[in-house]
Amino acid sequence: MTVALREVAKSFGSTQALRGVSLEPAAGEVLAVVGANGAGKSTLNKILSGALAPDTGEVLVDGEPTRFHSPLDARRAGVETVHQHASEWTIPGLSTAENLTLDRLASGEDGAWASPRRLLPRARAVAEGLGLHLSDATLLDDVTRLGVSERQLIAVARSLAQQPRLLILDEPTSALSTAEAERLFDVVRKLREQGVAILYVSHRLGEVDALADRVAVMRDGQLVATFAKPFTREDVVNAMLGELAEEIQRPSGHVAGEAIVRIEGARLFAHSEPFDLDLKEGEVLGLTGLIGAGKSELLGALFGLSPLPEGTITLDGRPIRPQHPAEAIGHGVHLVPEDRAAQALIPGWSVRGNATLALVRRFFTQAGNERRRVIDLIRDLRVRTAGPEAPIESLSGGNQQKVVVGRWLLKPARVLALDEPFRGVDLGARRDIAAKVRELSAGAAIVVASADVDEVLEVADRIVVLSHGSVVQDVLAADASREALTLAMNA
Amino acid sequence: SDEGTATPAATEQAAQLPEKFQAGVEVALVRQLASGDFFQQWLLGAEEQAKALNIDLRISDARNNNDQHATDLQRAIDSKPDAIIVDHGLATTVNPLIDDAVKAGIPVVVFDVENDNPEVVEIQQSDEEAGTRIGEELVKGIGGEGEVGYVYVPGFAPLDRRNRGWDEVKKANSAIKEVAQFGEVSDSTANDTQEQANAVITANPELKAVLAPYDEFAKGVVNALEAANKTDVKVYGADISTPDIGVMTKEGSPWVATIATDPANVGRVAVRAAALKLNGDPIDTDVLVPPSLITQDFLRENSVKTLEDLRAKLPELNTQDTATADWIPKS
Amino acid sequence: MSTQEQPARPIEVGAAPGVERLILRYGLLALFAGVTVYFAVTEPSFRSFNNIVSILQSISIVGIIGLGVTISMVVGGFDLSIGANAGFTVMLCAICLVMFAWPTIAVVPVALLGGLLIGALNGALIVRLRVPDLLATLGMLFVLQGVQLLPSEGQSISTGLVLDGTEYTGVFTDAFLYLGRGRLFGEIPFPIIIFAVVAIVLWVVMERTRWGRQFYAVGGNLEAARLAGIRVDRVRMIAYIISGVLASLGGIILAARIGEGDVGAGSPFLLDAVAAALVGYAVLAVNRPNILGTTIGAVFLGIMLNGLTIKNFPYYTQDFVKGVVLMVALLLTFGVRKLR
Amino acid sequence: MSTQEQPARPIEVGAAPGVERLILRYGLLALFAGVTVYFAVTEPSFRSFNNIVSILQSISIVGIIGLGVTISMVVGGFDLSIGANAGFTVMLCAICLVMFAWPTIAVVPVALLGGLLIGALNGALIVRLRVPDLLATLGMLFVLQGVQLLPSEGQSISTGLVLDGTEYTGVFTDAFLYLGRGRLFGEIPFPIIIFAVVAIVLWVVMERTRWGRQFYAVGGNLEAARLAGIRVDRVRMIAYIISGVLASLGGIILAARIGEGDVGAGSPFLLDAVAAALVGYAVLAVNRPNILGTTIGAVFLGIMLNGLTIKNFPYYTQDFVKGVVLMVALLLTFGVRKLR
Ligand SMILES: Nc1ncnc2c1ncn2[C@@H]1O[C@H](COP(=O)(O)OP(=O)(O)OP(=O)(O)O)[C@@H](O)[C@H]1O
Ligand SMILES: Nc1ncnc2c1ncn2[C@@H]1O[C@H](COP(=O)(O)OP(=O)(O)OP(=O)(O)O)[C@@H](O)[C@H]1O
Ligand SMILES: [Mg+2]
Ligand SMILES: [Mg+2]
Repeated sequence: MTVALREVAKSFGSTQALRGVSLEPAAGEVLAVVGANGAGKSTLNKILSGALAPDTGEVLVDGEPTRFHSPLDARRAGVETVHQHASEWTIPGLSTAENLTLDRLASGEDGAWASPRRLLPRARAVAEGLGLHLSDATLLDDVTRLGVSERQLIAVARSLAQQPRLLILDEPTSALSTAEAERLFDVVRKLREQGVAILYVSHRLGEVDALADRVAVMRDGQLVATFAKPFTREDVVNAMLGELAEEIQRPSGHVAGEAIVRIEGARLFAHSEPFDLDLKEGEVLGLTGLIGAGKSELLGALFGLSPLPEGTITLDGRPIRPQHPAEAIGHGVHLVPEDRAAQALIPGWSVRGNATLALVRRFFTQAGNERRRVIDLIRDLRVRTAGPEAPIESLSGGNQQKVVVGRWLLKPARVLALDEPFRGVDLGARRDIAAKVRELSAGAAIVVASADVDEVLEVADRIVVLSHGSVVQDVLAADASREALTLAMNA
Repeated sequence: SDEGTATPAATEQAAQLPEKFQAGVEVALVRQLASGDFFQQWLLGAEEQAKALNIDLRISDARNNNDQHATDLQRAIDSKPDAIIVDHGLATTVNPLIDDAVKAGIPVVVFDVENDNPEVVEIQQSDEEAGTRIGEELVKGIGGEGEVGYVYVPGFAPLDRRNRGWDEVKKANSAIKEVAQFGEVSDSTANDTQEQANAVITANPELKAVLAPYDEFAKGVVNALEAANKTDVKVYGADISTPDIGVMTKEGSPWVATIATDPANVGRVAVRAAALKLNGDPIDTDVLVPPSLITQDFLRENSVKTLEDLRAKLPELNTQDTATADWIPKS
Repeated sequence: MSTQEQPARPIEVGAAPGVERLILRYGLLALFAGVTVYFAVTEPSFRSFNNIVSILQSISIVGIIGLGVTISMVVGGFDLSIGANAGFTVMLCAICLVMFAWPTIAVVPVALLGGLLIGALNGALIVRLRVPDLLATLGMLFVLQGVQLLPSEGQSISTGLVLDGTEYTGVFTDAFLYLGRGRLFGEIPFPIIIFAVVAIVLWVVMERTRWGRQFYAVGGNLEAARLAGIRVDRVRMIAYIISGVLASLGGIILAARIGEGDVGAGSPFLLDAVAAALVGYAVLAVNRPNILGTTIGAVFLGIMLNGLTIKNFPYYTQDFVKGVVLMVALLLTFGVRKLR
Repeated sequence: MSTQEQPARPIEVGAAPGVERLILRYGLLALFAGVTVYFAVTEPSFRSFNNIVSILQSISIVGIIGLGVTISMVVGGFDLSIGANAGFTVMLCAICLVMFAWPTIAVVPVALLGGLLIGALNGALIVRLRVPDLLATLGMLFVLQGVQLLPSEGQSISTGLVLDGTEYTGVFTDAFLYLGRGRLFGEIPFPIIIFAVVAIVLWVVMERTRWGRQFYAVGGNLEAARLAGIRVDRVRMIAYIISGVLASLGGIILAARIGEGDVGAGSPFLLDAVAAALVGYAVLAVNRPNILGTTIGAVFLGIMLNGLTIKNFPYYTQDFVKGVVLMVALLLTFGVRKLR
């Protein structure tokens, strides 16, 4: 019982996303698929899961060429998928319980009746599979009430509950914090023991190290190498990028300038401990903490999204209290939001339109000037796209993220806050973005929020750990260790 | 209101009303449609006459929804009024219910509904006659020959009847060539008809006259002619209202004649007929309200500005002798 | 619908405590009930059995068509062709009965099949060719509005119709007329029964079965629904078919009510049906198309019309009163939520 | 609109090569052009200067109102009250002119202000109270439809109107009538000028300025627009205000065209204006509301009506032909895309 791909090719218009890929995830193994943004990983997943049909080549189920006409066919063959994009995880307008039982509602395996009362126990069972405990009120409420990470967990739980033969996880930890990711890994390992084949896509090589039995490396729509255990990170990165990406140059002897932003006596939540925090010129501040620790809340307060219940914020000595992002932007405070689909991208628009949305200053728009700047951006961040006029949907997830980040790189800022900017971004691009951000830090305060300790360690000069809405640690990156930070996060 | 305040005479006469009326009677007025000038004038007339007769008029309006019309009629029957007036309606929709009403002993008067029940008083403007007369006026007006346009939309009973009249005129006058037929009935009939008239005028430079036997049609055509600066096309219409008079008497207006009954008068006739019927007085089952021909010249000569003036200058509009009795206050 | 849009946020019932929660959930209903009680208390004839029946009767066609458009809204679409579809069905019935003199038993299935085909065509345009829903159903609206006029050259169709010298003598049979005019147990008009059955069946399907959930899932997020294994194209197709069939069912009853092929009889039902469905959004603070809401919406609009007529409000004040009541209802429901 | 929905996918023009690309982008336009050429060749009077002017004249009101609703669609909303707003404005003008005998110079600003207030009220309901757009504007539709009837008790308003014994003698002044009937340079009807100016200004604003970008961004993703620093509430408010003002501008011209306060004159413009806006979606394969598209849509619908009348098509075939042409256009545009 295997599902495999043979010589599969797929192109979108002039873009060749896959050029003849063969892949066979074996039962009882975790096969990691890595590759730069736009390498074709998600396309491969979508073909395996019946969401896309290959142009040429075939999908083999137990060696038999099979055509998946729809995701339903794939699921009948035992393939379960957690897709990459947040918009593909849950359905707004349906309750959390309905979202948890969506597959069963589609397949009818639980019978035709689906009253809320009937769904509750089933939904609870599905959630338990991933160790999620949800109250009845939450289960009955609209799923949009949940945060993006909780929605990712819902999608994962739903797939697990189907007892798949092949489980495809496309960046399943992109919205998760380290602790939740660990929990997922435990489940994945258990499934492996039960003989499930697992295809695991991630840009976090740490996860790959920890989980994978085999690593398939993709580049430009081709499988360029496969490594079985034991493999080294260098091999993988090398195969992935074609060269070893430069390490980020953190200026030795870190010297932070004046404080640009002073946050004093701030409470993030009504009952959290008050704290003080400075954001300094020339410094990249890493903000980490578990999900719900208040990272987004803090950035939101700076950006006028969620005023602090208590406390003051001063910018260059002047107190500010922005009530709307427009005000914050007026002060030179910019934010890259965490949920790109819901909060950043405008569907149907071109790369150019999306990238320059916040840039437009003149009354009359200037397509030519915009195009030039966007072309520069595409080059600098190595965005894989057909061009500035390509629809944003035609970009791979990581490349979309680059455009979102790029939107704020085009505009000079006094404070630049980036909330989970590396979500789905490959190693090389992460470093490109980090380098670019560091460049900007010359005249601005930069905050990078991430639930991933490694990311923070990699890009930040100073690291602040949040827990339960308050600062529990504030150290220079040079003095920080992964273990100490993780410990502080869970305090 | 437009047809003048209730005459003092009317109130004095109330004392001489039959007993039934002195105690007050209830008449249900079940209307297919209430919006629009014609219907509003009609109602004002009816209300005024009802007041003079001490009738409590219970009005429903189906908003041109014939299902609603049937439901309204059913409800009217259920509420057992002293009489029912059905104003417009599709024969097949309302007739079975009218039969029920008759069976239930309720006197019924219909206006502009084709009905064969001998117990039912049927009031009609003599539309066919109107069609013939205005048609003949047109023939006369253009010297018996030439190209004419015709505005007509089938499916509306009065228009269909007027069409029959015009058909006869056409048959009798072979030198009249109808080169275009158009029209549109909507909530904005005049405006929509105007758009079409524009096209027709452009397409037919030889046009001598347009027959538009409905005032909204006529207004649309007049506006189109005006917009196109065409002064040599005459318009013959039907119906009359204060705005219509304004349009007809305007300097250079192509609308030279119209054939009309006074809607308020028809409303009064309907209420009188109901009163007669419920009082047990004799009344013909078919009451025809004859139309009057109103020409532009007449309006101008008498400097008629409003419907009010017209009623004063052309008393025949108020057919006081139609469906009446001594005890009925004139209004 | 096809304009790009954030999903509407549901009214946040969960969070509001006590009284406010009640106002949110039942405020609109209470207002409706209040208006109804006012009519009932002040007008004895309003609360008579006959009148209640007559209210239900008067809204059954709007209700049935409104339920159809609700289904199309549930899957995130919109069917503009419902009124024209009903009007077309009226003419189709009249043609079959009068021009072909078919028996009722043949006419009804043909008419329903007509509605089904119209719905399927809408669905095919929208699902297969990806024509935006409003655009596709608008095109259908024009076509239907036009096509219904062709056979009789724009004339209404009733027994005795003369076309090109031929006189047609078929009649609206009693059996057919029963569909609109008959009464079950001598009391309850048949259209009410049909409306009730349709409403109950649809409510059960939409609220209590997995198919209903699938419809809502498709409306909530098409792509996520597809990836979860829901046959989204089929669901959308079926939604438009249901909409088409219900519109034609409404048209059949309408034909039986008016007893002839009345040109343009269906048009007013578009706005009325949509109004019922939209009022239904706010009922019970659901903020999405739903069967119970549409039903209540239709009944409420019927009560308003009836009550105002019984109170002998001049026709020109009725729209105003109706609008004001609706506005007050909206201010009440949404205003309370906002203040919180 | 408020039903939850996937954003419409843009027709992917970029990807299609050569001929197909041309068909996609210009197919619909070509079809429209073909129909127009057919009329022009077969009917000399169709192509006369006067007739062309008359076509433009006939669509200017629909066009102006349609542009308004387009703006509301651009921000992801929908304004159902446009027709009623125009009708209300007709009555408002008539009241001011006839009952108050105000001069034109006072009436026009008052009427526009009326439209502005209506739009602002719509906007406030939708933006502040978060009433779903269709629902809010439906309520407004009812209220306006009602309120316009109150002052004259349902009568049309023209010189000589008698109300409660008072006769009103104000007139539709020549200056006012000029707005609907006047001709610039003795040739070009004034409404065409207004329409053209409105269309050009809106096109420039929507397609070439920051504001337009912001409007489309709000319609594309409200939250993303907000986080990009766009004052989304303000933008949506302005969109409804524009829609209201344009509807009342259409109403003013309509009043001047018909020359009296004609009850219900505005209603048909809802469907017509929406139709123009929707046809505009498909034009140039943009698949979103756009100014040029709506303008072309309005002109096309006007050409169809005019051409068919000139060709003396019986009225009952006109809707049908219009529908079929629209359908063919849709099949052509979307069918080609699908085949690819
Ligand atoms: N719907 C589409 N239309 C056009 N091009 C597409 C589409 N989907 C993907 N592509 C292109 O196909 C290529 C592969 O995309 P894919 O999403 O598979 O990359 P990926 O490896 O998953 O990248 P990431 O790590 O960023 O998620 C990219 O160049 C992308 O732009
Ligand atoms: N102690 C608390 N009191 C009240 N609300 C809380 C508390 N902790 C968390 N929350 C809620 O949890 C939500 C998540 O917070 P926030 O988004 O700031 O977390 P985060 O650290 O950014 O996590 P993520 O990784 O999901 O972005 C907040 O919207 C807040 O309402
Ligand atoms: Mg991907
Ligand atoms: Mg966060």
